[in-house]
Amino acid sequence: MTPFATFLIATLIKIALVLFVLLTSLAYLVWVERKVAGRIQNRWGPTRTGPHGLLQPLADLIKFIFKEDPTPVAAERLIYFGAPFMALVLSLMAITVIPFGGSVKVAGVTTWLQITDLNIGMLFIFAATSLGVYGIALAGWSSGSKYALLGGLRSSAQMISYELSLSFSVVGPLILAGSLSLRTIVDSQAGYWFHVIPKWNCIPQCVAFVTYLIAAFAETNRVPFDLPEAEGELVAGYHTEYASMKFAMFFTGEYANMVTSSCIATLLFLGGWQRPFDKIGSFDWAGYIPTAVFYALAVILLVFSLKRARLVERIVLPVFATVCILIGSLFLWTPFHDPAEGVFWFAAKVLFFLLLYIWIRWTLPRFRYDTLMEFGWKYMIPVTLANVLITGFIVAWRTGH
Amino acid sequence: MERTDLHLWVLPLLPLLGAAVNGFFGKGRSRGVIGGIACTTVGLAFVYAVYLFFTASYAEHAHIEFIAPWIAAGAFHADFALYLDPLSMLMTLVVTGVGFLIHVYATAYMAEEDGFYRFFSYLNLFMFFMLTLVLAGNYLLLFVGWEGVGLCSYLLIGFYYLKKSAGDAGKKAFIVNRIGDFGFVLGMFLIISTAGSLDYDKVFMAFRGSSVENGMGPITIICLLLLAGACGKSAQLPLYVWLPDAMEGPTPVSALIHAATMVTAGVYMVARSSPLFVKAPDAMTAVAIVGCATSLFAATIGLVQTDIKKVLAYSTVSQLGYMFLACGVGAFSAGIFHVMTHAFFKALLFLGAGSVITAMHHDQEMTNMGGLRKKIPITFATMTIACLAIAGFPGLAGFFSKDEILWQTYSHGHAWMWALGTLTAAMTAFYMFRLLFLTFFGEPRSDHAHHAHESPRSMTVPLIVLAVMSVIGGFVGVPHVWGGHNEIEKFLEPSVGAPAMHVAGEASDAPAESDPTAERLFSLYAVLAGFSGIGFAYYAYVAKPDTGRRLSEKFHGAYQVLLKKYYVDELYDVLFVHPINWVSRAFLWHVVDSGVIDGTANGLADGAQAVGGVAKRIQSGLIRSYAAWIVIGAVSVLLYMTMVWAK
Amino acid sequence: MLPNYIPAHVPISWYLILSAMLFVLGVAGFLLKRNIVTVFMSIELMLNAVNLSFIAFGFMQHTVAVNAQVFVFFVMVVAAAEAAVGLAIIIMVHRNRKSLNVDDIELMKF
Amino acid sequence: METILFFVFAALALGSAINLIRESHPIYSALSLVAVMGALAGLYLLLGAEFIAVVQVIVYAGAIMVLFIFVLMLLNAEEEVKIDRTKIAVRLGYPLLVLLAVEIISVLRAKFPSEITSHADLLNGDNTREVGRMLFDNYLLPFEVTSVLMLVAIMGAVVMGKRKS
Repeated sequence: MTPFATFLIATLIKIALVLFVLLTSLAYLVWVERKVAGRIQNRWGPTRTGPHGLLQPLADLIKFIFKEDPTPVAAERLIYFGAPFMALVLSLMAITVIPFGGSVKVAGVTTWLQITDLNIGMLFIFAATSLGVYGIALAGWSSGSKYALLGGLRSSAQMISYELSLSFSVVGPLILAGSLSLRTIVDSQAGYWFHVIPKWNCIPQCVAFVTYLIAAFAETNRVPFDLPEAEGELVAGYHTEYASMKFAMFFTGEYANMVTSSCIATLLFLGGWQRPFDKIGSFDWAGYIPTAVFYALAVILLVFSLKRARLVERIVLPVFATVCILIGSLFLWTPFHDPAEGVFWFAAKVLFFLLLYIWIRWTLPRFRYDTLMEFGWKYMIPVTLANVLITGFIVAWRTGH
Repeated sequence: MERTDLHLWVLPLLPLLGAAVNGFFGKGRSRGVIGGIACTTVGLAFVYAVYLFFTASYAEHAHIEFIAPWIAAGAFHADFALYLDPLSMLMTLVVTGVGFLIHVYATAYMAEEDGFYRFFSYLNLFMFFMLTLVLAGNYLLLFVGWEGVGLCSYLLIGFYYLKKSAGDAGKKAFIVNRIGDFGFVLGMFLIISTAGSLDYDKVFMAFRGSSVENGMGPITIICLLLLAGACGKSAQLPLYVWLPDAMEGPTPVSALIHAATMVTAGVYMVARSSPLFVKAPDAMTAVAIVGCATSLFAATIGLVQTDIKKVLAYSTVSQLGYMFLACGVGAFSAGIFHVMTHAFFKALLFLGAGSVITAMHHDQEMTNMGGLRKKIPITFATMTIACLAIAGFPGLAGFFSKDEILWQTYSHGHAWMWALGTLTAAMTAFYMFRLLFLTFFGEPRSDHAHHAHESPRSMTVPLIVLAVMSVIGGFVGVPHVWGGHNEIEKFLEPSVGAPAMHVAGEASDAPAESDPTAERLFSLYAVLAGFSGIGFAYYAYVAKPDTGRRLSEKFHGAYQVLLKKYYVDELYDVLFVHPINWVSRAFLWHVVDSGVIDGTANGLADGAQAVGGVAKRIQSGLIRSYAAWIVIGAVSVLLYMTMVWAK
Repeated sequence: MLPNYIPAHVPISWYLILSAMLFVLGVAGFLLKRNIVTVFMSIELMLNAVNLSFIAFGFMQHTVAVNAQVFVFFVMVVAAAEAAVGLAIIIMVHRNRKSLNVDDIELMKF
Repeated sequence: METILFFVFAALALGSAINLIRESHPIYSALSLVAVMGALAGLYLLLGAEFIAVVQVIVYAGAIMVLFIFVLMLLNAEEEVKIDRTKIAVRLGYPLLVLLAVEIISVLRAKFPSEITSHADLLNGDNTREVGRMLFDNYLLPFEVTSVLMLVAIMGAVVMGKRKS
């Protein structure tokens, strides 16, 4: 096979894999959110469909597909239909350059756990996110309703404004790494201080880290920055007029954006797939953490299953438990362990961010629009700029230019 | 030669500074401040001039101070260069010294006038230009000063611009001077074309070699043209007419500009150009004739004038005639000597007259005066001295200079000119003392005269100083025959040469000046002439006061002619002014100006308007049509490029 | 994404001609469109066409390749500034004249 | 392969450019302009200028065009009215354009025979670094000047935007 063919095939496989994993995880992210929300608000969240409502995403999907899909009379049809696709595609595009782990060797073909490694990956992500505005703005404009229009305007304004501080806060880590390739950036964060603290950017770049998180929240229109769909004033913002699958696309797009931004946060500030703990002497204890985690998960599931009265749960949960045990044991098998560990840590960190998102969403109130803009322009941008300057000076001073 | 350690530029700069300060910031300042500034600048200039006189070395060869390049047109170069030699040194001293005194005088004289600051800024400006004129290193810069002083005299004559006569007088002075300047400019052109430069040293170098030419050679023409310029500036025949009218200006102006300094610029210029003149005997003769004629002519007019300043004006003209006579006969040093002495006593006379006029509440008619000698003793005393000086009373300044001139005239073989000169001397003495007697003796003929008061000290002090100078000023030029050494002649010799060497050839048969008895004799004649004039004046105006009237009735025609100044002004009116007016109005204005020039201008304007009217449609305000035009341009350019590249 | 190791064999002139076409289309937009914003956009289109030719030239002789890119970068920056100001102006115009039609905005004339 | 991509992008660019003119609604024109820019970004990638390609997307598509669309939405621009006050542009427009195109292309054909092809050594392009270096030492002054220009532009935009008519 020509190298190009192998490249093609490998890429296609990776794309399929990533897409599948991403979409399912998105679906279950919704479930997780609702569960967490329930717990935070002292209720159960979805419980009916499937054990602990585990089948809820499926049900939602079916509902979305079969709901009626009215089109407003005043709508600019072409754009009205195009906007959701645009939103979804653009939000998924960013995933392509995100590395989930180190390299893996399958059937004699070594490839990165990443759809493609651009030497300007970071810029590519910016490109994708900056285009993300179109989906929302056009949706708001094309649905021919004043609520939608205002929502669209607001969100596009908000995204443009916060894109700046987002990019600025990213520049710091980029300067430290001296590269735009995400893989290089991650590699630059390897190692530990005094064998304890990992050399992640979130420590020297703590300011950038915080500002990045805030900006990311704004970019993904999450609370406390979810002005575009401020129910109180704008009904549902730019997707007021959207229903069923088109709405689902926006929905998925948003969650995809969440995931993307969490991934970037992980890569830039939490050292990507680097493990947080150094080995003690020669003993690589941290290598067993995945196994431990999965085993613990299995135990929890089994305990739950014993308490449950319904037959389904009695069957289902042990099955999950066994799957967990299997995975955990797989981690003990080196050829799997080495690549998979990175993925594990990466996933863990991303999950951490996602939970943070959810947690904040159900904790904080919403900004007022003008205060939002003011905050973005008058505080975020100056702070991030200052951070860039200081970082630049320090690096220049260290490298002796 | 380029030694800038003398800093000559300071001299003209100081008055310019004063002029600028007074002119720009003087308005509304107190008169003390303004006068202070004006006098200080000029005084400092004088002090520096004196310092230079004693310290600087310029005697053997002139010191040329290059300041900045000015014009560099091909081969022709003219720089801002200053030129210090005995001649310019002397002139500088006279100008600054007398100028300073007159400034001081003016602070009091003008005290009541409006436009005080204007007056003094003009006056300082005049000093600046005069010093530029005197110190200039080449004819062009000299011409700048020349025109500058002309301008200032115009401004100052017309200082009372609300008086029509003053304005007219100013214009007259300006225009008449233009005629002379025309000649001067032509002369400069000729100098350029012959000598290739205007710098004194180069020009003189160029002409030193050339032999004395008889008849109309280039040098002669140059000299005649320069003479024309000098005539204009120094009020010689036939261009003297402006000077009497110039008396419309304030008296200090008359004293400074129209007696002491500016009008002598012509003499200075001729003396400066002596290396040229000596090569052109015909031109010299012309100068001598002009001078002699003017002096006699003006003196005769002066006999009958009743306006005190007019009398002085005509006497100035005739004295200037003397100077020209001196230059004409080759006694340049004598001429300059007379310039100096004349500056003293004539300035003194004018200032005295001014003092009289103030005492008379600005009444200038001598017929209204009389008996003032008690009222204003200082003025009387000083003016007496001045009159004696100008009349050539032995031992006073005028005696030596005038005597020198007359002797030189004779000794260079111009006997009849000497005769006329002596006659003039007699007349001078007569009308000066006529003035003196009419003004100060007899009975007051008006109540102004009754209530006359002596002028303030700042006016009388300059009078006294000048009086002293008029007394002792002559001793720098005491000829050998009176036991002197004629220092001034030696002093000026580097600049203008010794009189003996002049007038090559024709002076040979003339009695050489190594004839003391003759010289004494001739000075005796001069003195006698002077005394006779004085005596007749005394007889006519003190002893038998109605003599004048009787004479004027007896020789009524001649009297009228003299009183009307030979009708020269009327003649000029008929000959030049009216024809020119007519031509200007009928042809130049109605045909050329309103027809041709305005026609062209309006035609162009209309044409532009018409074109614009059509072309403005392009500016439709529509961006897209602009874009279309742009595209058309691009298309055509590209078309051209393709054409070019096709080949 | 284009993999990095594919050799190039597209004649430069194609790029240039493409950019020429785009430029002409931009001019056409300028000439024919009536909405002022669209006219503005056609200017941007022209700029882009020129950028393309810049990059192509730079590509033709790789000594200047980077300079060409820097130049294009500058063009973009200026275009951004231009857009900011231009759009602000357009908003003002719309406020005052309630129209976006270039032909309605014709006060600046004789 | 590259040729194919070139044709794809070129076709996209030309098509969208034509659409820009054809569309009577500004927003559609704006979108087609975005498409042109995307296609151009692809072409830049083919020309080994990946930095410029991405910047093209970020700055042009992501910022400038968003601004355009934003304004269009703000002024809710509608179909353009079919009135023409300018004669010359309408009458001479098409012939002029044809002429222009023909001329430019002929000049290009004359000056750039199609033998000249791009050379590969640039295509493994990691010239972002070079661009940056170039930008910050050779072109430092222009860079600073443009930054000032930006500042001025921002001020101008703010001032004009704030003024209440």
